[in-house]
Amino acid sequence: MTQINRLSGGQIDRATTLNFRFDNRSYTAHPGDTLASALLANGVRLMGRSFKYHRPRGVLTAGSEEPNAIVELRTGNRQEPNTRATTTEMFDGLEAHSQNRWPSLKFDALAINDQFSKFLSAGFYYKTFMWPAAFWEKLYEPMIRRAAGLGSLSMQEDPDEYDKGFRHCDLLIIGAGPSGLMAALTAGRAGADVILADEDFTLGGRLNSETFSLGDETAANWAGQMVAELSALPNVRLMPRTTVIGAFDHGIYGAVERTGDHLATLPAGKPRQILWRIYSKRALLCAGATERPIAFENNDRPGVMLASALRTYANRFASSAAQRAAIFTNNDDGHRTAADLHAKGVKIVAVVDIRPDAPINYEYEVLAGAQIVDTKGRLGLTFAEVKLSDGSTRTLDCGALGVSGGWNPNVHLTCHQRGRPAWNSDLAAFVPGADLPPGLSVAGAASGLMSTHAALQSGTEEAAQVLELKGSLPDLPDAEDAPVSQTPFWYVQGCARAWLDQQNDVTVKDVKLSHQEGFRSVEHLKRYTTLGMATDQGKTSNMGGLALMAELAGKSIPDTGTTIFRPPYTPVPIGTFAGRMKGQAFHPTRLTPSHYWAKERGAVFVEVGNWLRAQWFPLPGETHWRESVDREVRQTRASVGVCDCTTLGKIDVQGTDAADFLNRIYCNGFAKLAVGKTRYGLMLREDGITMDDGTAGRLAEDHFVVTTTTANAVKVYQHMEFVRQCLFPDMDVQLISTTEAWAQYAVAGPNSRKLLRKIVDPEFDISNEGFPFMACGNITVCGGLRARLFRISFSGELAFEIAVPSRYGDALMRRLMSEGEEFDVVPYGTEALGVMRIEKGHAAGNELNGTTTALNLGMGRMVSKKKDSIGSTLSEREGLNEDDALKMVGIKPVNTGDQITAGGHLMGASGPVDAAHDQGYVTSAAFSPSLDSHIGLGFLKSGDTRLGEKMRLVSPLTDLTVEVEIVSAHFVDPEGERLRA
Amino acid sequence: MHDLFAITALGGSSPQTDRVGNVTCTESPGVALASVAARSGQEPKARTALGALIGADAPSVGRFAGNPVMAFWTGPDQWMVAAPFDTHEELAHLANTQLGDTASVCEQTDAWVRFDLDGDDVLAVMELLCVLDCRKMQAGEAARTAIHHLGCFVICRSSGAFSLYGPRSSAGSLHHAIVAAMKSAL
Amino acid sequence: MIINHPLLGSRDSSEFVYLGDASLIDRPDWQAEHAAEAFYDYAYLRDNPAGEHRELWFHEGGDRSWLVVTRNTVTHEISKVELARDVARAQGRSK
Amino acid sequence: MRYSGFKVIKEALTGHKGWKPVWRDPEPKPHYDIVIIGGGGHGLATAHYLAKIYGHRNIAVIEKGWIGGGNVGRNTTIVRSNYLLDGNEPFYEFSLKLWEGLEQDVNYNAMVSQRGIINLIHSDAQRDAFTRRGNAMILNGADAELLDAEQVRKEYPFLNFNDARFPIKGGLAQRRGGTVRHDAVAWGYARSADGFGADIIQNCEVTGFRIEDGKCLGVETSKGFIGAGKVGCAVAGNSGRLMGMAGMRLPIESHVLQAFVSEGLKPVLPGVITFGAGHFYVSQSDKGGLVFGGDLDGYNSYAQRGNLPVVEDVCEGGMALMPMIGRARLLRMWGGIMDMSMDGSPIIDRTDIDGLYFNGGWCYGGFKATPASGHCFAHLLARDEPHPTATAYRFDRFRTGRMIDEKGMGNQPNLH
Repeated sequence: MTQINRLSGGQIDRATTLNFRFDNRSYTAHPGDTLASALLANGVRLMGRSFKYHRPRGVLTAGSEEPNAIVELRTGNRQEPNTRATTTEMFDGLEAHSQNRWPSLKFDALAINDQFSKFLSAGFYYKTFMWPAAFWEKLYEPMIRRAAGLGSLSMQEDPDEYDKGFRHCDLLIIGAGPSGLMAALTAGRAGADVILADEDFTLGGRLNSETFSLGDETAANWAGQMVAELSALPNVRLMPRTTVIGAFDHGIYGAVERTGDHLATLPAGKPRQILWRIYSKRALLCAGATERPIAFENNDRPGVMLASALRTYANRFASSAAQRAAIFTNNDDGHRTAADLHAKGVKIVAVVDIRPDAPINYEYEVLAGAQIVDTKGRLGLTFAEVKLSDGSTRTLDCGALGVSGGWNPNVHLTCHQRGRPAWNSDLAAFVPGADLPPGLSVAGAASGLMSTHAALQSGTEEAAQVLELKGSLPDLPDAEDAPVSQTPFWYVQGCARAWLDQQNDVTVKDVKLSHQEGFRSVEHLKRYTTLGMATDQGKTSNMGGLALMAELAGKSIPDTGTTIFRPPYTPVPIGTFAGRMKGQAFHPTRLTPSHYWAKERGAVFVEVGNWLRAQWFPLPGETHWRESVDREVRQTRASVGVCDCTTLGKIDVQGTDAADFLNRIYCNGFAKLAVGKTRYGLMLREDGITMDDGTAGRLAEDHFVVTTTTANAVKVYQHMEFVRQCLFPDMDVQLISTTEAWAQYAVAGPNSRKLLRKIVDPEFDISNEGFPFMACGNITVCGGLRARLFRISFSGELAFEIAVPSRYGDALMRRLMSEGEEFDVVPYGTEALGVMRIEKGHAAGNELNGTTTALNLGMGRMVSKKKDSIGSTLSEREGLNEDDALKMVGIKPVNTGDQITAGGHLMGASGPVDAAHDQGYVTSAAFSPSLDSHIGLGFLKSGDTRLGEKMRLVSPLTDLTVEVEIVSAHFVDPEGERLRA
Repeated sequence: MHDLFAITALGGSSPQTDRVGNVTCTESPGVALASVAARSGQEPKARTALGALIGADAPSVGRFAGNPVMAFWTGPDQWMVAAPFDTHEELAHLANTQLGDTASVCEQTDAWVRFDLDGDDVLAVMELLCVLDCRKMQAGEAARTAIHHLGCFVICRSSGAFSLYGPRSSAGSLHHAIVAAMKSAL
Repeated sequence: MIINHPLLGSRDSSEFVYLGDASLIDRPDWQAEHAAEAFYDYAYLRDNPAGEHRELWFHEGGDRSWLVVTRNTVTHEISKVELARDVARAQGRSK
Repeated sequence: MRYSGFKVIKEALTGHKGWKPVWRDPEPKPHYDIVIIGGGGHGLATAHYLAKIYGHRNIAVIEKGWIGGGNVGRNTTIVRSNYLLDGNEPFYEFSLKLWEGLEQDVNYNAMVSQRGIINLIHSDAQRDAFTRRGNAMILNGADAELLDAEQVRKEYPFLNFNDARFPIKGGLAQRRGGTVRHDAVAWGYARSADGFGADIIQNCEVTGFRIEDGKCLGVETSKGFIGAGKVGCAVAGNSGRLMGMAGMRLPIESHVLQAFVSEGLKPVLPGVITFGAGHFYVSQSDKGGLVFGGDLDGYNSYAQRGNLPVVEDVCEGGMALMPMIGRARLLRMWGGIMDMSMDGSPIIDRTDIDGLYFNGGWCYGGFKATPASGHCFAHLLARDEPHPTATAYRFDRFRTGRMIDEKGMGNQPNLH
């Protein structure tokens, strides 16, 4: 197909022809085109369908404010719904499809909605679909859901990469039109660190769309020269294809750079887009203005466009919606479009100007004091009907109709911190208000200065002012300086189906109904009619709706107010906000020192927070994880096992007040702990609930090593720093985390000492007498490597924890395995670790769930009343010390073989099973190879006095009821003889 | 002498090097580290003793100093001392001896993995990694910040040369982030 | 947000962890006559002002200092940042 | 005026001339039996139930802006009753039952959509905790279902089952959970309350309480003094500000919670999904937008807007969970003020001031509670005793140590 509506000139590269497809038809275009400009050039006006009535939609604008020409771009797993054709940069091989239509764009079955539009008035769905009640979810809602929505996702994983980055500058300039370019030049020449960002792929803003001159140059050439000079300044960074999406606190701006969207395929490793956080000392908004339409009957047909967009397509993109065009305007700018189109050879059928004193033109007809009252054309504009000043009507034969209702400054970013814009009655538009985000200034059309000269001047002056520049400023080129005064004209009287929000199909009559029903606040109007809630967020529609509501309510526009401008300025792919943090990179992965060895051994790994830990080590022939875990437990209890417990938090506590400090941190006493000894410690939150538990070993009078649970390592460190810095600032105590510095392994089982004897250097006595239960100390291993040894036990066996610098952890594990062969040493994972601690009745994460107290855990007496410790006072509250308080117990099935379910609830042996009779719950459960039975730990009301009682364990969720016996939580070696052996 | 073999944080027997464009990322296991935190009331003495250890004034906020034993500031009256591993594996012991009871010293050698980033375009990589204004960082500056959710020290050795210290257990994740940023930016 | 650290200068708030009202520094005396009531008040009741708020932030991703930040909860404007340790000492806290 | 399909058709054929304002716009009377401060979901629901269940007619709801402009108009529309603790579960189940009959109760289609909600499980410990919770739900008469990974995959094949950092190991589903069109809840209750004669007074800001001899006599407002037999406060994030006028300090902090919506998309998500290993939950509105959110920004705020780190955090969660949404565009972000209580659970109680009642501390769970909150607050206001499902929501629970802490985070509101 040829480019029948391609005009002369423009900023496109005719030397290169690009091929693209729209709805499976092939077309050609040139570099510099957008998808919209190329479709227009190829004679395609119909590009989409509206949301509710499925009305045919063409292009309305030439920028990111586009509500209508939105398509599904690309195919397969790169399909990108709701993409604006107006900002989609053309590349060879581009493929796009129209959306929200079936079976085709031209014949859309749901266009039937348009015929029933009177039944589908604003908010009709709130008043019906209520009977019969069940039908809403079975029938009505599925119907509505299917019909709603615009484009579709591929349902496949997005294959592209996204990046995030951080940039800093003295001055961020948002928008590279005349004011932005001059501001950048002023600041750049003065040596400031400047970032100039613009959403377009060609910098220059409106200058690229205009035919007037700046000095001796055409506007576009002048812009090009400015860009060239700015590019040469090392302190100025130009960021084209970059939308500043939001103004966040303290001068931080979000910006999205589209680094790959204009490419057919991304080079390997390159991102599709980058989310920049720009840290600016000052920022200058030079975002320009957006033209606004006028509402009239059937003003939504493809071919009806903003006049400035028609001009942009003609001047910049050398394309037109049709060969015959009309203009409908209430201001002089509309005439500029007519003149430019005329100069490009487009036939101007008429300029319809509502003003009786419209300027006269001799090259084409100007209908002064006239209005467009209706249009025709099923899939695109064919005729426009004009009501002339004398009341007669006339039909204009045209395929394009440019509408100009004046301009709205793009104030969005000025309102991102809840500031409100101010009404300017000369412009009949909102301009930036007084309460801008701190550090933000505004120049050019965004500030309401509409002429080119004023924009250039304010760009220079604002930049100079915010940077406090002294001395001479860059000269300004001569530029048009036409005074701008807009007489507001929002809609043609007497119309009903005149569109305000073209995407969401909100018409003048919907706003009237909203008013009639009392939805008069702008927020109610928006929410009731959906005005401004479409993908363009009402950039071309809100103002019209607001003006109409003000008129209906008999209030002024500023008294009626605006809805709130929210980021992002234009929609941003969710993938861009996520950056690289997805898939395996979602969170960092922490590997234990024995990880590579465990992998070689075929370990199965499990995520524990960010750690990957070996869960069990299957042997050939083992088909079920239980086989592996049972073996690991049995072998450890029978001989010796080794487990990597590096993940436990380790905090080094030093200082002359270290012991006193721990006395405050732990509810039990630490002041009298001897050097070379370790003690179990229970840490409470200030509210008296258990925060964490662990051990503290005293390596010297003024030196402790504290361990925390894996899960709470970070939280406990923060808490300790809080206590140190904020509560007891004069304590001489220093803290540092050493979790990662040491590879720490539990060596457990009756033969653990024998195994360690082969590792620990001979000068260290590790006999029961020389190194008794709870001893700790610095030692050396394997011929002199510094190490730490703790005689502590989580498994209940004779056990040690040995630590060496992490880089030697891999080698130490291999050594333990080889030296342990004679004892049949077994590596064990977190499952066996868990089984053994349940057998021993040690509380862990499932029991320390943030609601349990020391009393619940059976450690109530540990809370010392003789000293001040965090949480001790509030732990005494009555509600935490009731007679029937939950106590930790062991749970065993009455019938061997029955399973215990963690999360099951405990009910009396008989009686009802319901919440009112709930007496406790099971926190942890496992199969105990040592007892050859399932066992569990749990909390039971007055549990400590109910040992031996038979109860029911119920789990209706998993359809289970088991008869259980309440027993002591210490299933294995309750007297603790083994660990002291 | 003990006979345990060390592996690098990335799990190799020798350090890993990656190059994209003109930027090189080198895993640098050859550094010993120890933290030094002045005891309450001993701050001036601790600074003097630290100065003696590194042969320079104890670095002030956000700075590093000293060679071959160097120190960088990590917090109020707190520093990290670094030295070549081959000659100073027992750095913590040395520091402890020299600082005596003026400061608390803790071995940190294997708490960290170090990556050295060198090359003309290194700033383009750094701006994808961390929020610090690395363009403004001068030789001799040190800062702690977050890189891909990991708390890291960033040391500016010279304008085109940075060292990153990240948590050793996450060396692989940090390395992945650095190399991805290199491929993206270069 | 940006927190102007008294030692380090401007730092991104994402390097910090937030705790809450700086009144958490004023931990009551455990042996005082109405200690239970005082601790209840300390732990649970808040002024929760719409306006200037003194609050505790921990520089987790930085120098590990606790800071007292004076910030407006309506505008988010930060007017003062102090080391919490200095504040605590100034309020008479010691060992 | 009764709404129905028939009425809609009749109006359509007669040019929609007959529709009346959904609520009147009255000036305040000098005195009401009961004044409710706060024209949000909870306040309007309170008025509806006070009128319909407890027979009160001389009541008013006063609102400083436009009704439904607070959290009921800016939440992520999810309703569910998947709570664990005794103090909570009966209340939220009561609420879910009221949702199920809402449209017929108020004759307004708020589009209650029981499309189901699933909380995903990523570890054994999480499964244990969800099992306990699911059992608590069933024991309290609610529905719950434990799914294994395969069942989750069957229902949600587009979740990341390939290279997830935290693999999905199952889920706890509540089929009766779902979504409700949030604005319509406010409008529906307003219309119903108005129909019973309650005055809904917009643009009327409370500037103080008139309290004499320990008794609250009414409120000072921007429209003058309004006398009241009883005053009920239901102002969510502004609780601290308002109760401060009565000289009260609360166990509440106000925090910002952001929420997000994508551009409209053809249906992709059947129900509500909550990620268990990141800060992300999502559903799809009837209009097609993905409505999603995550964690609090974490600092005290009344600004109703947040910052980028949390936006990124939430989207990272989204991409980790369902990488198919990468090319869907985030259209709008906003923030609400959450009245975060010290244990994450609400308060519906009398105050120490006679005649002054409080309803707040809803954290970010206020929307789903709207009907029960209104019902229970109405009960308290009408009968001066707590509703049976809300007996635990008392101020004194912090003093006595009877916290209702679902997440086990203690007295740090931003962690709940």
